[in-house]
This record gives sequence, structure tokens and C-alpha cells, in this order.
Amino acid sequence: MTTQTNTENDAAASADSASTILEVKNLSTQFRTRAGLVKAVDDVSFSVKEREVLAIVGESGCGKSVTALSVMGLIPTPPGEIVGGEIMFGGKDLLQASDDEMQEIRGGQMGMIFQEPMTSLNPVMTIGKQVAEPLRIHLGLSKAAARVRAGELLSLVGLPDPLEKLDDYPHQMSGGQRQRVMIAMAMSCEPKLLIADEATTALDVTVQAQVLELLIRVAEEFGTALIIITHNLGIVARYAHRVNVMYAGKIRESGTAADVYKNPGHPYTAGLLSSVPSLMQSTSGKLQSIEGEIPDLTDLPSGCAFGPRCPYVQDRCRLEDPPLENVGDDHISACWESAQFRGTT
Amino acid sequence: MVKTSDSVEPSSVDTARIQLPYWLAGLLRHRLSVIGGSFILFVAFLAVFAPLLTGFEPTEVDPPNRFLRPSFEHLLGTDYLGRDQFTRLIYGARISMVVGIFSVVIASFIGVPLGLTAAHFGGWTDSAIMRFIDAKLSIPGLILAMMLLLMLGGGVLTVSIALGINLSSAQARLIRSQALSVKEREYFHAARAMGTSNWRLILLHMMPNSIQPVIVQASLGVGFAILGEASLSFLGLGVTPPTPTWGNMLSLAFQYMRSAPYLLFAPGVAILLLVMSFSFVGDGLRDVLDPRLKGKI
Amino acid sequence: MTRYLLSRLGQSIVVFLIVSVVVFFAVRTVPQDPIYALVGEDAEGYTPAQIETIREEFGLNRPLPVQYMSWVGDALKGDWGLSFQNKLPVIDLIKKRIPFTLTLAVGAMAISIVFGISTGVIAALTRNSKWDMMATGSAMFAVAVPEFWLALMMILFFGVTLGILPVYGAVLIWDDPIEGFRLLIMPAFALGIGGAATLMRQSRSSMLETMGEDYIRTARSKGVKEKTVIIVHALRNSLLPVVTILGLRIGRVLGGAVVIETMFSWPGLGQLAVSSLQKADYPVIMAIVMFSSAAVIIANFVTDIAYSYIDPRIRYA
Amino acid sequence: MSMTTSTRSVLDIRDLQVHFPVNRGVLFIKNKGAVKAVDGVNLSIAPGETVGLVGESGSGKTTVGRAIIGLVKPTGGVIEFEGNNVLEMNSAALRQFRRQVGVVFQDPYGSLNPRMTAERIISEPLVAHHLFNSKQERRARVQELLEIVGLNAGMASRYPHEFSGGQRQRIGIARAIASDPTLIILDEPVSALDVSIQAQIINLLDELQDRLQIAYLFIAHDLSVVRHASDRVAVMYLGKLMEVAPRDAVYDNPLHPYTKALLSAVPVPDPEIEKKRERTILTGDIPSPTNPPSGCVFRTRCPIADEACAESIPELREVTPGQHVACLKV
Repeated sequence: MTTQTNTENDAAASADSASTILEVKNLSTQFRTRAGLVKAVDDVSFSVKEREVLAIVGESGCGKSVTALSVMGLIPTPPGEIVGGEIMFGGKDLLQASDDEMQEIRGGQMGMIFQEPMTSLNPVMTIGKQVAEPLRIHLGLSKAAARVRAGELLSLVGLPDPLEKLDDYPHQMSGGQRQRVMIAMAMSCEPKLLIADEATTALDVTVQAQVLELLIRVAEEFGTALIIITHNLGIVARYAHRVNVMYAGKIRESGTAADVYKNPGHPYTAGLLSSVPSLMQSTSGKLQSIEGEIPDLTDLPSGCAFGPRCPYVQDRCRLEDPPLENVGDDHISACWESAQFRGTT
Repeated sequence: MVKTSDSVEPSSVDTARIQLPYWLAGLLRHRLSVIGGSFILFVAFLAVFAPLLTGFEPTEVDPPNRFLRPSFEHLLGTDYLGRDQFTRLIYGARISMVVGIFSVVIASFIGVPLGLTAAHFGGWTDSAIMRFIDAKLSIPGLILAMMLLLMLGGGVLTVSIALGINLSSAQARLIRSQALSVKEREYFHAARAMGTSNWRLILLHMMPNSIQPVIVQASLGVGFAILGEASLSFLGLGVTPPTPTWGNMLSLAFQYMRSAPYLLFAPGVAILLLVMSFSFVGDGLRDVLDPRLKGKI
Repeated sequence: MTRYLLSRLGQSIVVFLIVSVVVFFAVRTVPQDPIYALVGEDAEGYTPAQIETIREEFGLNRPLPVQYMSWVGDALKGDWGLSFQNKLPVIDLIKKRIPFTLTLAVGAMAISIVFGISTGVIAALTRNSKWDMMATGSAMFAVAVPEFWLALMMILFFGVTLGILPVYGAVLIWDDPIEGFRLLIMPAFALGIGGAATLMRQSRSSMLETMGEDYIRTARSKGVKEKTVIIVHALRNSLLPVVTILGLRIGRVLGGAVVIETMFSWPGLGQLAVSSLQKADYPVIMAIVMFSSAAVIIANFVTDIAYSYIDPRIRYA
Repeated sequence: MSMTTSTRSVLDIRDLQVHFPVNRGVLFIKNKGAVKAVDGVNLSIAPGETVGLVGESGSGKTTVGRAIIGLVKPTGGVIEFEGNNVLEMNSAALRQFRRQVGVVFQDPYGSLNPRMTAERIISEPLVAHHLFNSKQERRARVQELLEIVGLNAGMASRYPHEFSGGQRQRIGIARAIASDPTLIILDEPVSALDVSIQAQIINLLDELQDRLQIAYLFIAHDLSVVRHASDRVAVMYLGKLMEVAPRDAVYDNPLHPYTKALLSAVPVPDPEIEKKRERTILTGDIPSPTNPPSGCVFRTRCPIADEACAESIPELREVTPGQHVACLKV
């Protein structure tokens, strides 16, 4: 997109490179569908520091999950394909890594938890075997040792009767328990990075709180950095250090969570925040909503993809897609009108 | 495709709609369906215009000219009575096509109402219908058909009925399972909550949304019925001689295998190609009507 | 699981009872009075009094429900009545033929399973490659080919032209393994190849579907090697629907055996079925239908057991 | 026991019970116990009022809604609509009742028949209740409804798949208001929608209520949305009501320990508030409704439960004016 922003990112990264564990540069991932070519992720750059909690937030089709799957090397090909960019992790570009190298990284140094607790575990394999699998692969533990460690991990994630659970099958557990098992499994080799893709979306509120607290606690204990992918702005506010706001395949705004919420740099972020009714005080009358519909990814509007829904849209927005630019300290946003928009907010 | 919150496939359910131009267009893009469909039309043409396409009668015996090898006059040779094989083949096509289509129509008329009734009313009605279908399925199809023919006597219609009854249980099971899933859909609940009558529920909501796999199954079923008729005729139990069918032609060819092996080929290849054509069209329909299975089968 | 299996067993018994009722009444409501099957079409040489005596002798003068009850009662005791054709006990005829049909069915199923599942899985894993094309293409062919024509072609080629395989008769494999096997090859192949095609298509689509499941992605996210993903995670799950198909295949095989046994002069139940049907030998027909239906029901029950063994969701239900 | 405050309510549910039998047995089905999906619920809705019904999975909130519209058969209790018990109505009265009660479901993809055009979908209740009998009248009504819900009248001939999720939900709403109902059951009407679309639909529902004076039973699990949309809020857990009160009382001064925990579990989209909020994280899972705990159903996860809670079932009682709580410790 713009070299200017990239060099800035590079500079920021190299200044603090000792603690940056993941750096994604200009990542683009596409899917060939019957409806046409979908640019699910388009020129996305961001980085994650050690022990950091990064949130990627956005609505359906924004590309947040595809970003995560690209990092993990789990894009199903075909129909998907990573068409450009770099994913630097542990001094290596993952996009150049061989299958064997990727297998070593996945589950060893980088783990992932998925949205659907009901379908993400193998239904015909015991919990114990599934949790032991990465231990045997990456740490080379014996069958017996892996089983012992799996039991410890299950107790670490707070499952009652962990040793009995080893021989249970997934269908015997509740959704919350399965997500705990997923955490135990993903964290078993104490990875440097864990990606939680809508990991608590399918859970009830009280269970969601338990699982999130657990995730944060275990990550802190193991010194693991987290990427939380969610559409829930509350979760981001509670747990994230930094936040990337995505819309139609691109990062539109990025900054510290405190900064982005207090002083959004993009009309989309602002609209999103004001669309959520408040829990803390009663409101009546109209909610501020974003008009229009989420665009069809096979047929994006020209210029800024948010343009057609944006209350601040100008002619320029319809012609040129704005680059990410600094709007504050460690806070970037892609909006031609950000100065004007922020003045009016 | 990735199953995530932001699935990038724009609403894959979309293509599930049924509109004539749409599925026809879909089928026409499906190469094998086009080949299959063309062959079916070709056979139908031969069957319909059989009397115009040959100078012989299918049952016309000509003892001096028995066991003639294929020639210009007798494209596929003659059999032990000197009957022209090509003539018998295209007249036989009539039986195959008619039995194939009749059977499936009969199967659908039995199976679809049974399946819908079982699904809609559930409980004892469902159990009774399903156990009955299980019982029927537990009797090997060909044996059942043979028993029915014993009761009903041979002939095009009875063979179609026997094979139709056979195929009906698959239809009933299929539409029942589809209808059961429709019953769980919210549009069905919404219609019930509005006080829509049972008839409207079944005819407007349940049937149109569960009929697709039945259509696919029907086109495959035509193939099964053609095979079934051929097997029965081969055993001398289906359509009886002298009416030519591909099955009884092969039965005769079997008896004279050593003296006239060339008689073995044409009817067999004809059955094979016609059945394959129907299965191509069925696969095409499945791809068009049920995008979930696209490219999987 | 016990409860699940017990309920399936209960269902099987109900189904079997329905079959017996349907078969009995279907056969007895045939337009033709069964007595003529016994005494011949025009009852030549019989006086009406004699016919009545025979009717009584075979119990054909009692009300149908009574006849049904006594038929079931006797059948359970192993007495299936006498064949109309040769007045031999039906059960002896059946007993003699079961081993042959069983050998043929097992052979055919083995061919279906071995060829079907392996090619299906390979085709799925090499999707859109030339292996996949070949496997899918031959399956399309094999599903559509009439089994009796395939048998004809094999007889013509291997039996008549090359003369390397016998085309006629049967020897039980435990009486003469080599000859038994040589005799079995062609009929088993003709009977099994359609099933192989069905299983191939089913296991291919099932494998493809499984490979798209969330837990496969989970396994990959753990760094499991692709080979292990397939063998450990995908195979067992994708075999579940295939097992269901297997149970249903038995019925098709027994049906197909009717034609194949007739062609190869294989002295099994299928051949007996054809000859009894031609002679309207009701006691034998009923016994054959009941035995084959029982075989299918038992096969389905065994499938349920196998299924619950593979799938813990049923085992622990 | 009755907590009906208004004598003039549209809907009055008293001691509603929906128990699903658990069938066991091989040949002969034996009835062994029941899932108590809804167990003794009392709730009333005044004309034009919105009552929010919140709860987690297994709470029975959806079953309450389904019992009202007749999709499940209650095993006990009374559902009174404008003074008449729905469960004892003859078919003519039931028909009238169904005309006056609309329903909007959660799934914008599953709630519209994919084989019907928007016009046919919206005119379904009109056909079912013999309203607007001529074709032209019906067509005009459908176009009017489409415009009311913010869609273009020209979209009438489209099929559901040609609409986006938000638009489909608008069609569902048009169908629900087509027969001029006095009450609409909203079963998670926005939870399947994206945040930015949610707000649009909530606004539409608000607007329709003002305009048409419809009462809503708003069933949802999203507590922020319920606060915005409701006048009163009822909190359910394992088939029972825990707390029923005007919304400000529930949110600003929750009395039941479950309500408190539920509210504190919801993260608020404001990092500054989040830093200061105290939270109660409940331990354990929601018990299975097949085998609910004795006494108070919440006691197994309750931070203040003691032996007494295992012994007696707390009744819903008015603790402060208008605020009903089912807890022995309050």
C-alpha cells in the first residue's frame, strides 16, 4: 500500500526488535470462490511483542480469522492462497518455511484455539491422547510421560477430576470444558504465541468469563503472547494491550486499546463503539448505528471500502484508498478525513 | 472453506434455490451431465422412432439367416432365429426407458408421501412407517421384485411396479431425513406459530425444501431400475419374450455364447451407457442442487 | 451402550416379525391357489376329494391367521414344511445351500471392502490428481455396469477365450481350497465390484468431508504430521458413514446373488430362489425370503455394534 | 406468589411448566423423569411494554417463548392472553390469538423459507388469517410493510438469499407485524447479526413499538442489548426466574447473586471502566437441566449459598417495590 507506513513500522519494529516475536508484513490472502476472487486479507502489517495481548477486532468478513490462519499456515489451499507478504516468526519467514518446519512451529512455538468447542476436538479420540499429542511430537515425551503431563495440564486449566478426564471423550464434556481442553492442548508446549480465534464466542457469558480469565492467567504464567480475535468490543477492552481494527480485509486502525477506545482514529471504529448499547447506564431512543451493509468482498467499493457507510465521506475517499498514518502516539489510522472527523467527535 | 465467523464465502446457502433456468444452467455447465443428457435424448429418440429407423420387425424370424455376423444389412447381426439385433436393440430401448421412468415415478408417488407423513407426524406414525420400510429393505431387492412379479405376473407395468416399490423405500427415507431437518428450521416454526394448516405446512414449507435429494435420487433411480429390469428379464421373469428387452437379449446371447459371442456386446454396452448417463445427470443435479457436496462425490 | 444395542435388538425383532407377516400374507394372497402348485396346473389325475385331502395334509384348509401362527411356531422349531416340488424338508434344502451363498457373499464383500475403501481413501487424498480421476472414473463405470453382463464378459474372456478359470459349478473352499478359490473368483468379483464402486464413492466423499472438519484443523495446529493427521485423526472418523453402507450392502449382495448363482450354476440360495419361484414352491420361497431377511437384519445389527465400537458417542450414550 | 402488578396485561403467565419427558426403554417406552426446561415461571407483560428475558443456555428462556406461541406444549400452568387462557382456547379463539401474537427468530438465514419470495413470506400470516383477501390488497399491504421495515417495495419479488442478514431480519419483522399483533415474541432477534447491523435492527424495533404500540417479549442473552431495549427485565436460570424488576433496578442494583455474577461477567467496551470494575467469576458449569440441584438451582455455583439453600426452593418475592428476587439470602 504505502511504503511510508511500512518504513515507519519497520523502524518501530527494529527499535524494539528484541521483544518482537511476530511480525507480519504486507500479508495478502485470497480465496477463489464461485462468486469471484475474494481478497480476504489485503496488505496487512502488524507485529506482536513478547507477552503482549493483541486483539484483532472486526465484523464478519473483515479478514480477522483469515489473518490468523495465514499466520498458522492453515489456509486451505485451494481455494485459498497467500499471495504476498512476509510472516517473520523466530527469525524465520514462515511463508518460506517447509512443511516440516511449519509442523515444528505449529503446536510447539505457536498454538491456536478455535471458535467451535463442539467440533474442534476429535470425537473418537480420548481427551488424554489429544492433549498428549503435541507433547509427544514436540517434546518427544514417552507415552507414559505425556499422559502424566497431560493430566497436569488438565488440572492446570481447572478441569475437575483431571485424571479421570484423560480417558473421556469430547462429547462427554460441556462447551466450557472443551475449550479448557483446547487451552491445555494449545499451551502444552509453552508456545511463544497463542492465537485465540473467537475462542469464547460460542460460550455462555459466565463460562466465557471463566475461560478468558484462564487463558490470560495461563498465558502470563507461560510468558506467551496472545492474539485475541473477536468481534466483542468488551473483551478487547478488558484484556487487550493493543488492538487492530479490521474492515473488509484491511487494518483500518491500530493502537493501544486505551487510546483507540478513548480517541478512535477511524469513523468505523467510532461507529462500532457507539453501536453497542451500554451496560452501565440506561439509554433510550435511537442507538447510533452505522448505516448500510457490510460490503461484498468480491465487489468492494472503489477507494475506501468504508466510504459508502461513512458519515464523513468526501469525494477523495471514493477515489483513493487512504493509507495508514499516524494519528497519535503509537496509533495509526487509515482515513483521509481523520483530522476533521476527530475534531468533530 | 474455513468455518470461522468471518467466512469469506458469500452465503453459500444462496445457490440452493430451485428455479428452472438456474438449475438447467448449472447442469449445462456440468460437462458429464451434458454428455449423459445427450445420450439419454439419443436413446429416447431411437426408442420413439424405432419403426422408422429399421426395415425389420423386432419379432420377425428369418431362420435361414440365423447367427449372421454384423454387416451392412444387419448392423449388429442376427440371433438364433435370424432376428435383426439392431432392430431388437432399439425396440428394447423402449422397454428400458419406459420401465426406468415408470419405476421412479411410482417410487416417488409411494416414497415421498410416506416420508413426509412419517417426518411431519412423528411418534407412532413415524415408527410404524419406518419399521415397515426397514422390513421391506431387509428383503433383498431382486428377491422382493421376483416375489411381486410372481403375484402380479410379468409385463412392463408390473415390472415397473415391482421395481418402483423397491426404490420407494430409499425415497421415503431420504425425504424423511430432509423433512426432519426442515422441521427444525425457524421458518417452519414461524409458519406453525402463525397457525398455518398441516397441509400448507407440508406442501409449502416441508416438501419444497426437502425434495432436492429426491430429485437427485430419482435420476440415479432410473439407472437402478434399468439395471433391475435387465436382471429380471435376464432371469426370464421380467418382460417376457418375444418382446425384446436388453435383458432377455443377453439371456439368449448367454445360451449361444460359444457360437455367437458378438451378440453379447451391444445390449450390455447399451445398458451400461444408459445407466451411466443417468448417473451423470444425477451427479450433475446433486452438484447444482446441493452445493454442500460440490465436487465431493 | 447396552441400552442402545438392546433397543436396536428390539427394533430388529419387530422388523423381522413384520417381514414374516408380510411375506406370509403376500404369498398366500397370490391369485393362484397354492394347491395347484402342489398338484400341477390342471390338477390332472386328482379327484376333488383327493385335492381336499392334500389341502388338509398341508394344512391349507385352515384360516390364514391360524396357518400363519402354526407356520411361525413350526419355523421357530426348525420345521419349515415340505417343498412342494420334491416333498423334501425345506430346512434341509436351505441348510445345504447356505454355505455356498455365504462363501460367495463373503467373497463379494471382501472384494467390495478391499477395493472400495482403499481406492476411495487414496482418491480423496490425491484429489483431482490422475489417480483420483482414474478411481472416480472406474467407479462411475462399475456402478453402472450390470453385474450379470460383467459376469458374461468374464466368462467369455477368462473362461471361454483364455480358458484359465472354470465357469461352472462350485466346490466349498474348505473341501478343496484351490479349486474352491478358482471357482469363486469370477462370481465373487462380478458380485462385489458394484459394491466396491459404491464404497469407493462413499469413502472418498466421507474422507473429503472429514478432512474439512474443525478437528482436523486442530490437529494441524498442533503440528501433527500430515500422514498422522490422515491415519490417526481422519480415517476412523471418515469410516463411520462407510460402515453404515456396509450393512446395507448385504441385501444388495444377496439380491445380486440370485442372478450370479444362476449364471455360474452356483448351488446357493439365489439359484434355489429362482427355481422355486418358477415352480411357485411357496414353502421354499418363504423360507428363502425369511433367511435372507434375517441375514440382512443380523448384518445391520452387527453393523450397529461395529458402529458403536468405532464411535464413542454411541458407546457412552 | 403472583407478581402481576398490572391487572391489565396483554400476557400473563402463571406457574408455567414445560417438562420434556426423558424416554427410556427398549420395546415399550417408559417415562423416566423429565427435563424441567421451564419450571414455575410467572411473568406478565403490559400493553406496549418490553420485557427482557435473559439467561444462559439451558435457562429455558427460549422455551418460554415457544410455549407462548404454541410450539411446545406446557405441562402445567396458565398462559393468559388478554384475560383468556391460551391453553384452553377453542380453535377460533386460538386463531384470533395467533393473529395477535407475532414472532421473530434468531437466525436470519433459517427463519425465512428459501423457496418463497419476500412477498409470499410476508403475506403468509395474511393468508393464514384471511386478511386482505384480494390479491391486490395483499400486495399493497406487503409493499407497505416492506417500507415500514425500511426495505424497498420493489424487493418484494426477491428470494431470501438475495438479501443480506440484516435485510432478512427486516423481512422477518415485516412478517411478524403483518397481522397487526399486540404482542411480538422476539427470540434473540439480533444475536446473529454483526454489531453495526444489530443497532439498526434494535432501532427499527423501537420505532415500530412507538408507532404500533406493540408489546415485546425480548428474549436474549446479550445483557447490554436487553438493557437498552427493555422496560422490565426477567433473569432466568435452569428453568426458573431468579429476578424480575424494572431495568434500572436489575442493572444498577441487582439483588440476586446470579444477576450480579451475570452482569459482572460481561466485559464493557471501555478499558477505563474495565480496569475499575470488580468481577465475580462463577466457578463450574451450568448444571444439566435433566438433573438440577435440589433446593435453589443456582446454589452449586453461588458464592453465598449454604446448607439452607439445598433444602428449600426460594420463592420469587418482592424485595423492594417492583423488584422480585428468588433467593433465601436476600
